[in-house]
Amino acid sequence: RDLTSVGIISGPLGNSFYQSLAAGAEAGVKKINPAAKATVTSYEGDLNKEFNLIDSFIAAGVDMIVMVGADPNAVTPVIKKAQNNGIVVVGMDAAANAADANVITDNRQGGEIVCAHLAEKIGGKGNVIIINGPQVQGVIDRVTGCKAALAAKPGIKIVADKEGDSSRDSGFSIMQTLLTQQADIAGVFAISDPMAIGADLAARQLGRDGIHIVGFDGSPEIVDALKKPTSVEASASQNPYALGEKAVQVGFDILNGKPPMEKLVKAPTGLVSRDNVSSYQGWLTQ
Amino acid sequence: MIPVLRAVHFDVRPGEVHALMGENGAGKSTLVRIMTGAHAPDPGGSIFLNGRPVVFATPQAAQDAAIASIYQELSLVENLTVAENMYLGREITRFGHHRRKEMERNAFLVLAELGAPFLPRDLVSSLTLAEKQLVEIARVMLTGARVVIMDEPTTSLSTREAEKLFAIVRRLRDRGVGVVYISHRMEEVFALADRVTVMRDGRHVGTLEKPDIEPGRIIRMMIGRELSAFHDRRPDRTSGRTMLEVEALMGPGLKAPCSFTLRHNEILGIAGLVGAGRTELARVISGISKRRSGRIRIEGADIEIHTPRDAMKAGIVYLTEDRRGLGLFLNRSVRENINMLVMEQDAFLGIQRNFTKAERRSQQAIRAFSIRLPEDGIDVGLLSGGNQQKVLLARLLQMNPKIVILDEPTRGIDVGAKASIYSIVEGLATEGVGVIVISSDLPEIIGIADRVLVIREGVIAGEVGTTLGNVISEESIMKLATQTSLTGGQKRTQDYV
Amino acid sequence: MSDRAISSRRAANGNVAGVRLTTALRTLGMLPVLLLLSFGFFMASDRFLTAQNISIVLQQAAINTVLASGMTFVILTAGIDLSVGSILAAAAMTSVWITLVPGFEHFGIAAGLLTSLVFGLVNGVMVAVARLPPFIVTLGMLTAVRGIARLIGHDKTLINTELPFAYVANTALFGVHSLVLLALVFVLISWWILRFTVLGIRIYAVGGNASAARLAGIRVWLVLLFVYAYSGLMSGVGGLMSAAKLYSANGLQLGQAYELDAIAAVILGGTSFVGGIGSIWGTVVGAMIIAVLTNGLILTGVPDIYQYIIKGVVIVAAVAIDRLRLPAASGS
Amino acid sequence: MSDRAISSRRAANGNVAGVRLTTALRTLGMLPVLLLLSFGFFMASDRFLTAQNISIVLQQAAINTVLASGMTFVILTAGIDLSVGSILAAAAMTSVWITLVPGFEHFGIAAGLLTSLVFGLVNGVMVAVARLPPFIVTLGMLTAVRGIARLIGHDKTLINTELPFAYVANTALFGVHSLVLLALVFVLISWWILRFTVLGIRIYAVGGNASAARLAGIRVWLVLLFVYAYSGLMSGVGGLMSAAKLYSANGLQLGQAYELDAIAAVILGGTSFVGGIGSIWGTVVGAMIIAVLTNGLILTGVPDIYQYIIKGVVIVAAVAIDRLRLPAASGS
Ligand SMILES: Nc1ncnc2c1ncn2[C@@H]1O[C@H](COP(=O)(O)OP(=O)(O)OP(=O)(O)O)[C@@H](O)[C@H]1O
Ligand SMILES: Nc1ncnc2c1ncn2[C@@H]1O[C@H](COP(=O)(O)OP(=O)(O)OP(=O)(O)O)[C@@H](O)[C@H]1O
Ligand SMILES: [Mg+2]
Ligand SMILES: [Mg+2]
Repeated sequence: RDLTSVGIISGPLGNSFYQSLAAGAEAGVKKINPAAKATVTSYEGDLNKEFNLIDSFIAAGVDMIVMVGADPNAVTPVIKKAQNNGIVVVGMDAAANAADANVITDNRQGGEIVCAHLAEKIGGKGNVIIINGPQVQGVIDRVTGCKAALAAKPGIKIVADKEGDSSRDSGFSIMQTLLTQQADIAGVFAISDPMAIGADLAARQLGRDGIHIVGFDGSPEIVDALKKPTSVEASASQNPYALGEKAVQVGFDILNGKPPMEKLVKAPTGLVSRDNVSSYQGWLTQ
Repeated sequence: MIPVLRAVHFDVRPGEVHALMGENGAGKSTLVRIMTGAHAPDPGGSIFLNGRPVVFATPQAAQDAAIASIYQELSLVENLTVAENMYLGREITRFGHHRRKEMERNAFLVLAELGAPFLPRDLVSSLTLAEKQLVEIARVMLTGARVVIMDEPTTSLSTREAEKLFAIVRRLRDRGVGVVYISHRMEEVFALADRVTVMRDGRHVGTLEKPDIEPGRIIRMMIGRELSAFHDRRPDRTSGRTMLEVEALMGPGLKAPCSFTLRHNEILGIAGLVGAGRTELARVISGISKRRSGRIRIEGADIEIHTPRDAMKAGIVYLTEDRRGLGLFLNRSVRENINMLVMEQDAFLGIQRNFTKAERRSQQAIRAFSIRLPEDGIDVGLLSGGNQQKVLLARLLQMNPKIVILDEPTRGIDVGAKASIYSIVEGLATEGVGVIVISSDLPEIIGIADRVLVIREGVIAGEVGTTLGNVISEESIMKLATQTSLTGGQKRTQDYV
Repeated sequence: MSDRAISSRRAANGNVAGVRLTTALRTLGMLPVLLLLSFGFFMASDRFLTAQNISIVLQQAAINTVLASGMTFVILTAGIDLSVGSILAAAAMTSVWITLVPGFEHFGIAAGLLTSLVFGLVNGVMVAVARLPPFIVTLGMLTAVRGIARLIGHDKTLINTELPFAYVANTALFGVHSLVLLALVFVLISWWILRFTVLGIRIYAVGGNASAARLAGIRVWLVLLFVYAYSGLMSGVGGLMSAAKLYSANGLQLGQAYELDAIAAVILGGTSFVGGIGSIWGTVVGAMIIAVLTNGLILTGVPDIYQYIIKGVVIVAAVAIDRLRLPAASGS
Repeated sequence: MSDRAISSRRAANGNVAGVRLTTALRTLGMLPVLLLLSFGFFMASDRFLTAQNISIVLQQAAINTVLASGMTFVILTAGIDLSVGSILAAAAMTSVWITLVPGFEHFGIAAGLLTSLVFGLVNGVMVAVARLPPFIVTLGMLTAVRGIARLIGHDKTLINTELPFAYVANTALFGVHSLVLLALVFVLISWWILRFTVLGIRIYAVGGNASAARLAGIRVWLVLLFVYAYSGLMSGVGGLMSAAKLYSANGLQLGQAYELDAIAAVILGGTSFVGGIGSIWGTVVGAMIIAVLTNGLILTGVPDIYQYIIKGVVIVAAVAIDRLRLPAASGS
């Protein structure tokens, strides 16, 4: 079968990660069939909206849907419905268990490596705070991975775990307040890069040196921060563009009767740090 | 589309008082609104000022041409002070700053001239309706207008304030201002007017010069038939059983415990000056204001009244003086407004409403009160002032109450309709209902009441009535109403002069 | 105000039929705008006017329509209810949670409705009895109930693939989807209350002039209590519909910002914030406009960013067209 | 309404000093509640009342205070402005973007303010001239301007680590942070306009009774145009403050749901939705309550979910306490 129309459901598109993801998926479609129509949308953190989008795609008669699942299991019914309409559904970035396949970042592994790096930077001891995010599976995995890595060093204590909304602004204000609350902080793990940078700005504004901050994503802005004299030390780098592209490719194969060996394709993250940032390739959006 | 006004000619000369008369809904207020730029006239009509045609697209344009007006429906901003309202739209300023002190001082002088019992710095929302009307008058006095239009300025003023207003009107006239004066009170028109123009159904019926002004003639022009000026003396009804006993009642606005009784068949008048506390007394009795102490008994039984609903259950209904603010639901239909109090009776278990009954009731009321409207489905807010008043009155009487308290019942009602309202009130009394009439219109109270309670500064100052030995007359009432103690008022003036 | 008065008066003076026509037009509200919009999308995409897509649009409008019905009551009394989205989430969470408790599987619907009714009553008591400003009260509840919704599931998604009340969102009667039928039922109930009951008239009366209503012996507080409770209950119905559709509930993700869509539907439908003016059918049309717009923009493949811009512009244009069409109808 | 009237009149009947006291109490508004709240947090955490934390609370309140000042004007005219968050984002995006264009580095502030003023004027024209309902107009703008803000940066975060106007958020004068100073300046300007200028009286007049204001010869449309433009401009100031603080701007994330906080501050501060009643100092206290609450809850280490619940409850409790304290002050 040929690919004529694809529905892409990404996360909040103002976040460059999801943009790169969507751009990758779109490029994947064009690579297979330059004439195919790819509609990019976002579920904007709303389960109901994700259902509605998929319903609309079913009505629009797409061949394939690649989507960021709002919840691994909660989206099952509507995915089933799409599949019953002969549509191939592939999860990307966050797994949807009912999808024909999933292409995701190994968030747990990312949390582990970046927090291991953090532990090393602070010398294996001291107080660490976690700037958490919206409680979706990917975020939960990151924090789990991070906590596991930190637990390996008995000298490290997690003294605060606060939820932000993944924006620079919320990273900034949470950090501001937490720095007041905690006299002694050695390290910070923020579940996304914008919040890591917000935290860095707050720390510098309050003149608190010697804090080590790590983020997650490997976004362009973290690259910039890593090249400058900031408190940011590292980030777990994902490759959203490749994720999107891969998801479409996997879907196309399924469409043509060639399912992948594993239903869950996990892409490992790399570590981008002060040491290797100059050689880090970064995200693509085109 | 049928226009409200049809080819009306009207002119005011400098230095005259030109009275405008006509039945409720004749189009007087509409004419005022057109002359002041609040409404646009239809093409074809024009306004001339000093012989030159002018176009008032906005009220501002009319103001710039030195035309000022008091609208029939109060147009004050409740949340501002008296002084701010008086200067609204033409504040005294320097570099964009307003000069509060100066405005308040000027306002004070004008208010003092009117004998207003409040201060420039009071919030308008804390004033009674009559006091608000004084603010409107004071506001017009502040402008240097060449034409002043007053649309029923005295509907809730008592004789004393009205007298002051007349003096002001005469002074304006002597200064060369043209005054347009609209009123349903004949005495005022005779006392003031140099010319009278009568309108009917949006048409110009005729204009009378001073020597021709004569009640019978005006009434004939207004309603097209004769009318006996005042209704006949009622039969003696002073012997009924006691209906309502009010004992040592205290509440906001009442300065001393109030006690009085009302009998079946009786029409009890309550008179007093503006702000004397007549309305407050009625509000406490009918559960609108909180009762602080005292007792209310109906037909001998103690009644607990905390809300208007309690009062209604006990058979007391109250006609508010503020029909637009507290009475009507302006954007609901006339029919719904008339049926509002009895809706539950029309509905099966309060759920399915019976629309036929409601329709019948409202048609009946429209006939009984001769309410003029195209059909009862239109919003009550679109009726003329007088017709709105009739709707409100009609609504109350649907309840078959035991006791009716009417606060300024004929506010803004034309001569013809007044007579029919008086006979309705008399009819109620004859049927055994206890009626309390609060009115600032002394001839009205004298004409209708069996006994008059006079209130002064929150205290019942006394009673007049034939059976009490003193005759009901303007003198006997005013004597009780005006024995003021000036101390309070004088102290307050010191802040301003 | 006065413009409105004048022209509607003109009709009245003209003839009685004139009044009826004006009233009907006012009730129809934005229907012409809805048709225009649909026609536009029909021209742009041949998939828009298929039976399947129409059914989807109706389904997507269903939850918002139910919420907006309750909201209509509240706004008619010159109030506002910002907490509908959070109450929806809390009701959905409770209902799914109860179905997961062995032995209570069949109490899901009851539990969800009860939860929403209780929160609605809390709103009502604070507005009607304590006389606090509705905006602040329901804003507080928006926040607090969101927290409670998350707490119910310990911040996790509750899933029940065997949801006993799944039929609520997964059956069809005479070819009409159950969500749509449900919305229709609640619209009809709301219409009946407003049109035929004494309570209905009192809601309009309280909104039109609360102090006059008190003087007319209406227990204003009772009316207010009712409308907030009703709006709460409608949110609960919305929550059940959502849970049944999703076979799951999530305290964080469900119903975020739904209050804006519900309010927009009500106001687009010609109900005035001033209170006392409006109708349920207008609200239905308003909800349909929002749903058609969202669906049509996706269907025609407009990029996400432009969807925002177009959606915003269309919403404003809709009321502007309405104003042009019938200056009488709008009670700004 | 009538309660309020009664007691203020009572004071007036009593003496002039009485009026002043009542007015002062009303202006103070929720200050006692703010103090109570602060005292509570002081007891719970010894870090709350440190100089550093107070400075942080003030900084965190700054942007919302500026937005809420503009919002106060709008709500005083019985309107509402839901678009402040989106305009903030658009202004921030424009200002950062311009600083990235070679040769235009120093036009950032001007560009940001101009953008916000234009959007404010668009709101104003639609409300004041076209007389569309403010809620729908600004809801449409909330959506459309959000799209434009995203479009400006092609949906990316714009970053300028060398932001020329970074001093806006990163300097201090006499130990007071520049964000706080800026907020203070705009509060004073707003206060001055409302208290001393003719425009101020007219804003209250239009809010109190628009038709009376019109009959008094006030150009109501001009007053309305001004308040929406002013609110837009304040959003722009907020956008610059935000951009300067973060050295960047993001069209999607900045200012999301800020309108709710701004409106909450205004209403907590005693300004009434009915229009015509309220003051800017009340708004400042309202904004401080929100900031103290958010900061205090994090500082005392309350878990996230419970923070929601507590925040919601405290907001409602605050108005309830206010009602108990001074039944006169509240214009429901
Ligand atoms: N805005 C309006 N548009 C159209 N007709 C109106 C409007 N307002 C009032 N009318 C109608 O115009 C007629 C004249 O009304 P108007 O208020 O001028 O009467 P009026 O002579 O002042 O009566 P009253 O003595 O009762 O005050 C009435 O039938 C009224 O219903
Ligand atoms: N809402 C109110 N709150 C407090 N005081 C009031 C209020 N309304 C009126 N008053 C005061 O109570 C007193 C009595 O007012 P009331 O309305 O009973 O007067 P009234 O005799 O009916 O006169 P009128 O209605 O002609 O002004 C006046 O001093 C008035 O200023
Ligand atoms: Mg009139
Ligand atoms: Mg009175």
